[in-house]
Amino acid sequence: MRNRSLGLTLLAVTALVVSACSNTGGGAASASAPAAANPCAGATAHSGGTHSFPTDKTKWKIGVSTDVGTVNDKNFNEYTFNGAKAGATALGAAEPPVVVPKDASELAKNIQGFVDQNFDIIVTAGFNNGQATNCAAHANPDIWFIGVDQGPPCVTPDGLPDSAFKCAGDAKTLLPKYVAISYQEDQPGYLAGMVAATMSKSGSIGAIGGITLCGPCVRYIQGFQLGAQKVNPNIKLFVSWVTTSDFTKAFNDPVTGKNFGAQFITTNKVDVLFQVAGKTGNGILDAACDAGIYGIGVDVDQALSYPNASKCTVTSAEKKLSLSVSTDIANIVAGTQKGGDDHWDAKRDGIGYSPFHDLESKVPATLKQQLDDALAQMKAGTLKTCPDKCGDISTLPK
Amino acid sequence: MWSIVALPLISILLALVVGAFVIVASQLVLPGAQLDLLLPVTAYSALLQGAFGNFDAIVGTLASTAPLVLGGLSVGLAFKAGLFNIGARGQFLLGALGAVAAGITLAGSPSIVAIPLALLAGFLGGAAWGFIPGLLKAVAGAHEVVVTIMLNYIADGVITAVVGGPLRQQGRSEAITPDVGNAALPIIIGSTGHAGILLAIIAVVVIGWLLFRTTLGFEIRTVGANPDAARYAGMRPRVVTILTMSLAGGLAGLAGAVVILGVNHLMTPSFGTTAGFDSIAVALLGRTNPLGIVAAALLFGALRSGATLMEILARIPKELIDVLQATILLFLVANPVLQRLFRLRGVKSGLDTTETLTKTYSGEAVVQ
Amino acid sequence: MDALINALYSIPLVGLVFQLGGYIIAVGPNVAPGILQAATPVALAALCGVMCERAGVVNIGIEGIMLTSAFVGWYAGVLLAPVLGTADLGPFGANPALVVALVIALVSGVLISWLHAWLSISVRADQIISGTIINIVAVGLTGYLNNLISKASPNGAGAFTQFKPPHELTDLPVVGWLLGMFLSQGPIAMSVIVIVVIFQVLLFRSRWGLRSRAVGEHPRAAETVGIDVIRVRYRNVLIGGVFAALGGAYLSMEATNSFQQEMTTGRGFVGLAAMIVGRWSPVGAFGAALLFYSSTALGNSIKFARPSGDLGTILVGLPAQLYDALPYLLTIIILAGVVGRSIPPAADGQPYEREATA
Amino acid sequence: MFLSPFATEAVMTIEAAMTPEAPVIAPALEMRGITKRYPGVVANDHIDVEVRPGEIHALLGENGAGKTTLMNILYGLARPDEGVILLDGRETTIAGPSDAIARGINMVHQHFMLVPVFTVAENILLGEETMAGPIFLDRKEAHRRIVELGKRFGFEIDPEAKVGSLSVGWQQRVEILKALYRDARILVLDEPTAVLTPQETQEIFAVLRRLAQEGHSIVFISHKLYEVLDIADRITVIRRGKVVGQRLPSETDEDDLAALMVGRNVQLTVDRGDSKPADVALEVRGLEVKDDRGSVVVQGVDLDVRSGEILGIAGVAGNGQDELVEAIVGLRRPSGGRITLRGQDVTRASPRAVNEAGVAYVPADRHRFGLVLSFPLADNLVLTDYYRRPYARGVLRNDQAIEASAQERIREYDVRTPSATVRASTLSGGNQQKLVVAREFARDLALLVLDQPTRGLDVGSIEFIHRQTIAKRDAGTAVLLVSAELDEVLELSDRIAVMYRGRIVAIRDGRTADKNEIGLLMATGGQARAAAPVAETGPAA
Repeated sequence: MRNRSLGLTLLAVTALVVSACSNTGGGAASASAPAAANPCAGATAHSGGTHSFPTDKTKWKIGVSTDVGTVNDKNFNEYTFNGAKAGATALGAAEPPVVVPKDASELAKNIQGFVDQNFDIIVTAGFNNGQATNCAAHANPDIWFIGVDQGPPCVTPDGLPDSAFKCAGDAKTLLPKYVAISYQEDQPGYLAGMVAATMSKSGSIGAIGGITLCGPCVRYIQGFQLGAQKVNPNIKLFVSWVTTSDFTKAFNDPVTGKNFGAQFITTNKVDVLFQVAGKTGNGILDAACDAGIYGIGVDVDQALSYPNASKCTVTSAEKKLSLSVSTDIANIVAGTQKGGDDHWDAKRDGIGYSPFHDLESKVPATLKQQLDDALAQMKAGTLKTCPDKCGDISTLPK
Repeated sequence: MWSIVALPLISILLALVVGAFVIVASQLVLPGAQLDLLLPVTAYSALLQGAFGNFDAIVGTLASTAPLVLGGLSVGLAFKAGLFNIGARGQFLLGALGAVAAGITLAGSPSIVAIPLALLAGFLGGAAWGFIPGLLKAVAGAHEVVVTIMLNYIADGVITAVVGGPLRQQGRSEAITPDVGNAALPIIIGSTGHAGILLAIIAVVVIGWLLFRTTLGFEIRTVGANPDAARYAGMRPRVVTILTMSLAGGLAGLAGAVVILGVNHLMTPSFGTTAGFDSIAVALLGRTNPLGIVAAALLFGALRSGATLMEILARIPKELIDVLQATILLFLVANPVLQRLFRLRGVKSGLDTTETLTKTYSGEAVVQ
Repeated sequence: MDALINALYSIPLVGLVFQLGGYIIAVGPNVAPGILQAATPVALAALCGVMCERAGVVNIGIEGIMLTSAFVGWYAGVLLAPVLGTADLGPFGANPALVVALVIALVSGVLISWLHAWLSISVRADQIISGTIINIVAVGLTGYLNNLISKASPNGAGAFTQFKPPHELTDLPVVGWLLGMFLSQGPIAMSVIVIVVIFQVLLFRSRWGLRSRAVGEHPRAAETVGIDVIRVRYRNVLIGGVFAALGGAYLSMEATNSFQQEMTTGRGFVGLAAMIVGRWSPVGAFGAALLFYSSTALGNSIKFARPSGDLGTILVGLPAQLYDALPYLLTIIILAGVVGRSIPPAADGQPYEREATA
Repeated sequence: MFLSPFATEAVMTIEAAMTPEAPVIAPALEMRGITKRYPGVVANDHIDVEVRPGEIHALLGENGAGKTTLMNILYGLARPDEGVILLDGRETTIAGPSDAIARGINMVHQHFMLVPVFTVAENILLGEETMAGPIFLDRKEAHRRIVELGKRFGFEIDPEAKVGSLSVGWQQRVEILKALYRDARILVLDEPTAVLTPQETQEIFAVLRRLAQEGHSIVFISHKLYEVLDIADRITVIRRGKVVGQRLPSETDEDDLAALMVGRNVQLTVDRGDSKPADVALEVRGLEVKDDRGSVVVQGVDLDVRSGEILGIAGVAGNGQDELVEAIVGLRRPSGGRITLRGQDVTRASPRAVNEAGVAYVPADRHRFGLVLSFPLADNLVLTDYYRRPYARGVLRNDQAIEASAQERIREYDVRTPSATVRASTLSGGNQQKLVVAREFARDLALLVLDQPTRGLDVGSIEFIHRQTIAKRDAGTAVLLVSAELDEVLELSDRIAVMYRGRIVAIRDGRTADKNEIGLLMATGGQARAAAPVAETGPAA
């Protein structure tokens, strides 16, 4: 009996396969045209005509879709969420719900979830969300999207994400409500480098990145190198990466970070250490404290965000993730925000260095002035903070 | 019929009760949280709505189900041969890698060529990752559980190295592969219903056919149920072990290929998967039977798919799905207790055709 | 002398071995304390494995036990810090909240081990499935709660700090760096050495050890001499839970004072690998854990300070991933019996049913 | 506690008590009316046994007579359904091994309860540890006592030797030491000589006699007549769960005991008719086979089985029959010799090749080898030829053919089942065996190998299988029958080969064989009587 029904199923499915194959065959005929497969197949428009934004600004619905990982990652996810929260609070709107994908296959679905629920502003965190956000923005040109670390957007003339990376389309006009945030990481890196070279007595300083495959990490450290050399052309810079193979170890494993940092310090005898490694970096700061040397934080003021290491965190190279998100939200509601590349650099106060806090007394009085001068030059656009091959790891010492 | 579905159904219902309890209890331990006794209702109705609320939701559930069916078949097939494939995760990743590598190579070729070849590459990638533990088990008695766990970790490293290296798209500061182009699976239902759903159905039929209609399937089942009898009957348990693990790896690899070609279309080094461990739950809940696996995969696919809306509307973290999953398994495994509790007689637990999986942990080679 | 060394260096393979030895001696003292720290959670996981499997219970839920305890300890610290205060109690940066939280973490490890014991010993469920359930439930529950909790960014009760041994000790020739390695540690890392020694001695010299091993090798024989197999197995699994919990607590209360989702990152499984490579003995497992992280440390050292000569060319030429993957590869190689076959207790993983009821 | 030097006096008193004239003192152990039922079988049926202090008491019976069950009850490993146990005249309940040990009862199990990777000392200490303080073992003291104990009973043993590396004879000594270390008053030995060489046996006997002299009571379970006569002070014979007699060695001889043990019940007889032996189907020459532990258990067996005859192998279980059969059917690789089937060399052939050469095999352990209990009957009926036409077409199973043939065979072989789709595990033992028989008998065969084909079956099934076997013979198949049931061998065989310690020690004509003689040969290998003929080879007329 069961056997027979199995046979029937077999027949039915064979029929399905045959029809599917013929479908595919038909598809293939038309597929000879380039880029037949729409990379945005899953992204659909919300229901119910054109999206209308609430007139009462406390009624704005803001949602956050993070990158794979956790909300409290001391990184994109956390500060993006904090920024959205701050933006919502400023409006008097409800705290944004946050969706955390469990793996990469959920990224698009999470964004679509907010679209289907008629959210007004959807904030997505991290580079991995870039393609999905671009697609959703393309399908829903009447909803605002803020993509952190996704700029500048690279689109085809149709406004779809450009897999060939030719970037022939103009994102600003094609996707008028997609705000793709990017940061000039080499600028805060440069400032951090100046601090490191000033604070170093031995003339040896270090920088540790999470993984070589992280573009912003590379730019931070490239800036760091130039900044340090500006203060002390003879400075000896050691650069290392926690891992080449494991993203968890690179950004999510403070225990490994602490170990790695300790070994780095004892081997290279540095006395100032800059880390660009997320939560793994927290462990690196711990190692700096344990070794009695200075640590430099990244992204936010880590003397505050990671109090465990505040006693030795002399400053942090900040890119103001939360500020940029909350500012953009305010601008959107106010009607002044534009789509496209949303680049945050010194000119917009999108980057900076953190106060010295408890270590103020140890810092030479002249340093603050030098930093502010450098910041002013950055704003004026007269300071080169990244080598010509910006983002190319080969410029860094091995 | 009741004897087959009673235990899974009771387990699922009890797990939902436990989940509700967790939702309520967690409000008690959180500082400053308000107690909302109806939160479980809100959460579960959002979950249901997210999974089956409308056509798109249902299609989304189907798309989430497809890799779980393939993964469940992988684990289930291995169970049938008395093997515990805890390495579906690594095989999934290698399958995804194989598919993306083939996909970007064939991105400009006609779909009719590119898709089958990319799928085949995915299958082979996973099969290679299943062949290793199968071989080591057969010739040296290395327990497949430990070997596959180790291979899961090695798979992570391989992905990062390859995506960050040879497959990396030039000109971008982040490690990301190009798009698979024409190798992408066509959408056959709604907006997200890729052809992987069809592939999963085909796989169910093929594996069901293989297991119950072919002589090889009979050998696989005999080796799993009674390896001594298999040897007596002139079968070759070693060959069957290697073959089954490779096939199981291939199925998990196909799951990875389906996700890459049907959903993501490209790969980054942080491409991970929940499907690997979900597959174990699917296979166990589905009693290692292909049709049972479809039902179990639908359940977990719906949970995974509906969880997004649960997180948006009820603000319940997705990890609740893991809790539900583990609790279902817990009740299923503790079935002697359930049977006593619910006075179920003659109800079968589902894994009774397979001998204790830890049996060969002591490192004996498969009998010749 | 120099001539001799040069001569040795000139022989291809021998020269390399000498170079490697020289390199390790040069960097060893610097990295040794770090190796022990990195190895601590893995070693504790491995000890849990030895404790369970010596009595015949396979425990692949160690990862889950560690994760649970890491979370419970950290969050107990968060809740207790305002109540008990974080006044320094003296050594190791201990404070009342931290100490009580550690105890709670250990209790949580015992409780979740009890679940595994019940499923695998009393219910006689498949032990691997039971362990898998524990892993999934731990990831789910800790992730769920942490997700809710972390939105408020609470602070824990601090972390245990490392002991700073006096310079006179660590500056001693030859043994100085070894003393430094064992003494520049926090309380949990230091306790590992103590546990390993005591466990090793008890396992092979005490009544408890004799009975545990008998139950893992030949439970029927143990029962015929009047040993309660079920009780021995329960006891060992619960004690193993304490070890795993200590490993989890190390992550969130000594190495850091924070909890992150899935922060064990596979250390429980690597612990199992260490157990296998260490042939189910406490000292062996500990040694294997140290070996694993020595490999990582070597990989790091090569990044920081490239060794000179041929050795440098070879070591740098090896894929960097290899150093990270060594634990996994080594385990597979040993399981495959290519080198040094490792044989588990004979009744490992077999549910035990009393004959008397027949 | 150990017998101190002062105990010598006590021993003498006991010896005095043992003289026949002396009044009988309270037995050290008395088991009264012990009854134990297992589903479908009464293992012990109101058994009464008493063992006096300082006595070696033999329990004699065939395999499956219920001796081991009785001793498991004594040791607390099984509960009696009825009956009481008295120690020194006082009624006691024994709930488990620890109870038994506490009361001075120790058991040496047929399958040694030793941990191979432990040392001698560790094995002996286990459960009864000599401690130095509350935690640690006192190895020194333990070693001293073990060595001393060994010396007292006439052997020197290294307490640090790994048990797994010892010979079986020495393992046996370790088992006995283990009991003595616990100061056993009553020592039960279950088939202690089953795996020993004659020399080892004599050495162990010397130890046992010493023990008895020192006042220990010994229960000696065996089915070997001459050994029992050699060692026992008194003999209780058990057959089919009942005590059938009690003897003093002085009052009996091997013939008498064999008769008691085997019984002279009226047999269910099958008319076996006349055989018409044709060409030699199976030829075995100089076969040597090792068991799982690597000891040679089949030593130079020569055997011929002709088409159309039944060759029965009689022998006590564990004399190499299983290994012989497994070697013939390809499951075990011989370490020497040659097996030829109808002129074709199959010495190293795989099970499948042997099967395809026309050999069918009904294994002794049908649950382990013969059946897949979780599979439906139909699948079990094609377990060995599922891949052949008509059950398979290429890679595909032909479910219709499988189903049809299943129906037919179930009918033909009278398997009582509701349908062919139920699991084999739902059938009774008899029907399960019929299932195996139905599968193995169904095709044309060159050779049919039956290993314990009727063990544990009901009378109806036994008769059925016997008739089928004879029908197969009459159809011209060569049949090799191995059975521990002497009656079965006598009843079916055209020729009978007696196997003892891996050798064929005698071949007799099935119709004229004397049961007592065969029983004796089985039990002694002919060594006890010089008259026993040397092994004959080749067909006996």
